Amino acid sequence: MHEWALAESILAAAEKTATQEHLKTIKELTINLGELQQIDRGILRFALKALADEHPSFTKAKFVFKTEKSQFTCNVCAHTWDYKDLKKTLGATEAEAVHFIPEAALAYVRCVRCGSPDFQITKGRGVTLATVKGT
Amino acid sequence: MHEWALAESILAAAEKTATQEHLKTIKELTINLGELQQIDRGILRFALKALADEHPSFTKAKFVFKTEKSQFTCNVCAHTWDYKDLKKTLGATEAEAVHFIPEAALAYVRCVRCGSPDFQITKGRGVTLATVKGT
Amino acid sequence: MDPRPSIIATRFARIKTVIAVASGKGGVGKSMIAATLALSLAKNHRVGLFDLDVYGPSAHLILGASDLQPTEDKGLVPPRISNVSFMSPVFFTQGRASPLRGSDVTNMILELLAITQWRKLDYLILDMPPGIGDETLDVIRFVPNCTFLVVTTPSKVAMGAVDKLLDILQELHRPIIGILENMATEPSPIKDDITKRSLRYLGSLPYDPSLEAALGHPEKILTTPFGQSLRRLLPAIERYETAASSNK
Amino acid sequence: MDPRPSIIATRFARIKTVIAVASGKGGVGKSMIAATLALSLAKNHRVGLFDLDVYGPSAHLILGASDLQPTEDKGLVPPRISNVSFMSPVFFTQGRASPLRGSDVTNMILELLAITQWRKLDYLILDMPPGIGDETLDVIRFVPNCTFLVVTTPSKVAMGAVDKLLDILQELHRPIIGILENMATEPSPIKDDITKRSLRYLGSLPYDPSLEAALGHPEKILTTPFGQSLRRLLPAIERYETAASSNK
Ligand SMILES: Nc1ncnc2c1ncn2[C@@H]1O[C@H](COP(=O)(O)OP(=O)(O)O)[C@@H](O)[C@H]1O
Ligand SMILES: Nc1ncnc2c1ncn2[C@@H]1O[C@H](COP(=O)(O)OP(=O)(O)O)[C@@H](O)[C@H]1O
Ligand SMILES: [Mg+2]
Ligand SMILES: [Mg+2]
Ligand SMILES: [Mg+2]
Ligand SMILES: [Mg+2]
Ligand code: NI
Ligand code: NI
Ligand SMILES: [Zn+2]
Ligand SMILES: [Zn+2]
Repeated sequence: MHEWALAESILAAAEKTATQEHLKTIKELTINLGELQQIDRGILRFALKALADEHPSFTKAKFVFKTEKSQFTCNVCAHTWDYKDLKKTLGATEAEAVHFIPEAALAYVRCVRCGSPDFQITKGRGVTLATVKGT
Repeated sequence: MHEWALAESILAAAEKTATQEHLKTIKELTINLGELQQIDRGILRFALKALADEHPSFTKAKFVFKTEKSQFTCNVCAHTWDYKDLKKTLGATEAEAVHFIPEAALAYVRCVRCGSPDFQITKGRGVTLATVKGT
Repeated sequence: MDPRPSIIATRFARIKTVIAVASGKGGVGKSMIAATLALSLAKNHRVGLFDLDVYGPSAHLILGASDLQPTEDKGLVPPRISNVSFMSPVFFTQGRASPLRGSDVTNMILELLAITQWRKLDYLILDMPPGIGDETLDVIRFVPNCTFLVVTTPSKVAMGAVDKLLDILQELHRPIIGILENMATEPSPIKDDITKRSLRYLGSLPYDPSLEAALGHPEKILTTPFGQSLRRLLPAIERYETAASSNK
Repeated sequence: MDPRPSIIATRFARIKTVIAVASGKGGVGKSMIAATLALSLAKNHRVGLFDLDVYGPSAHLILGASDLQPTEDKGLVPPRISNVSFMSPVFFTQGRASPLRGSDVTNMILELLAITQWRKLDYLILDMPPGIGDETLDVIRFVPNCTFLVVTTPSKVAMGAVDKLLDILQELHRPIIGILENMATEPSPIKDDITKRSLRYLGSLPYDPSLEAALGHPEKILTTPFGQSLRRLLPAIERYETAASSNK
């Protein structure tokens, strides 16, 4: 249920955008979910709806989720790989740590080609707010 | 004359590319010069030509320089500015330090809008090798 | 858009005072002081301790917090140890090395700031890493109303790094509670410099050979000469807070 | 394409041995040991010292190198002090605070690796910062044939951070000369751990109250109990090098 905290941050960010763009009623939020964080869409949607209900400008908002595929790039050998490869090596505890803090992956994962721990999370890390539509 | 050291690195990088791409004779190198580093083109060209002369595959190489305008972006207020603004506040010693190590700018320069030292060099930092043409 | 910065103010809304125990220099006793300060204040305040040293987290070793984990309740709720709400990167790295680049450090800190539910606190103590890198810049940028307690030793080498942190904090007009001199010698070689900067010299803590044996045992730490000296300096720290709030 | 990494091997071609004095932990004496090691070796070898601690550079304070600057000759030639070729970020920041993000640190280090003309050296000593951040990852990635001299104190808190660095170095099969215990106590609480890792315990250096007064005076440092103890450990360090080269 830490998805609740993320839902709060999404609505706070949307509110900020709404103020900047003089939107009074929010119709749609598009939210990118980075594959690495393995967010539970059901819980996130539930939290967003519950929070939106308490918010006059968000009561009618639709929430659109898009998954951003993950990509890891080795700084040493430039090899790239994705969550599929990474998942095999993560136990349940490690996977949960990465769910909370995606950078925990750097403690557990190594480049599948050269074994280096020096790699970047180049795509699909976490939650971002892609678009805010309203009037 | 530290441009000589940079010329050496450019030719070493070009050689690496040439090997990878099975080029035997290099015809043209395009080199991007980030504005922040204020490279002396005359000296750099002189060094490149002198080094190329000793290198069978580079003797006929043409060197094309392009300047990449600089841009600084404040991490706090998102304001952007460029070398023109920055130059006003740098003394001769500071400017020389930035010529050697562009990141020295972070010790001397502040966001022109909010005064923060927490900014990024988003464009035009230093020397990059853009293209290697040959046969 | 990164949604995390937008929620931090909410997470900190019910925290009265945030104190970053910082130095610029490593090994001067930041973690010892941060942890011991948290333990002392927790005797009659609601206190949190947040270890921000992602490469060399130490607070859990000092507190003896080995088998703790945060619980989930609309975010992560820090576990409590010796009456202190405690959050640390070790909960996620399980003591493994964290070879992080700067941008990873920023992401880790931002994520923890966004999802940690500190709830109501009188004090949140931040145990800072050395340097003026991503962690320090992120605290300056993201943590609302952060005050700084700067730690040094009497050594010229330590003051070399500490001076740079003070330069930045003073340039940015950040509230500095004062400077604490750890493993002090007599007479203090740094008092003058601090006065010249118009900063407060909060006092000194002795080199205490009994400290090592007390590591991992909160109650013992409080009874060491080090712990007792720090306790005597609490009024000076609390006085600053009172002065700061009456200036508002 | 970034041209800088391509030239580093050339810059290091005439350096016989590179020793990174590292720890993971701050304040354990890395800079004292790196500088003193450089000074000792310089008595009968060609030696360079490269300060890689961009936030808290200390080597110049220890060497008393105040008014030095590199000279330009097909790159930057490090100035010499007490027979040591010395390169430091302070030459470019003039003692001002350097609030750098991780990617800036990497850029600064790469630039210095690419343009510094060390020429012919028997030893290049790297004074490392704490942590396993950009500097450490960059040295692992970019510095050819780097060996590691790992420094710790006997404290549990120090070993907590040092263990993480050792984990990474051993996982990556990097050559570790051994572990040096600074400000040692008797009996050593860390010897066993080191043996279990199949690493070499190089010896211990005493806590030396006379060191502070010697800072900035290279000749004095060498005559302190600290300096003399370190000198006695040189054969153990050089023995490693000989073993390593005969293995090639
Ligand atoms: N006053 C003191 N007396 C004796 N040892 C101390 C004292 N303060 C700190 N230490 C020890 O010094 C080392 C560095 O302290 P630590 O709190 O880890 O520093 P930092 O967090 O600044 O890196 C640790 O081994 C710690 O136990
Ligand atoms: N053996 C020793 N005896 C006494 N003081 C020491 C000793 N080694 C280091 N110091 C002092 O301890 C402090 C930390 O040393 P330093 O070399 O700066 O550590 P690091 O580079 O690991 O951060 C400095 O003030 C230094 O002068
Ligand atoms: Mg610490
Ligand atoms: Mg850092
Ligand atoms: Mg040091
Ligand atoms: Mg760093
Ligand atoms: Ni969750
Ligand atoms: Ni030049
Ligand atoms: Zn790899
Ligand atoms: Zn700004």
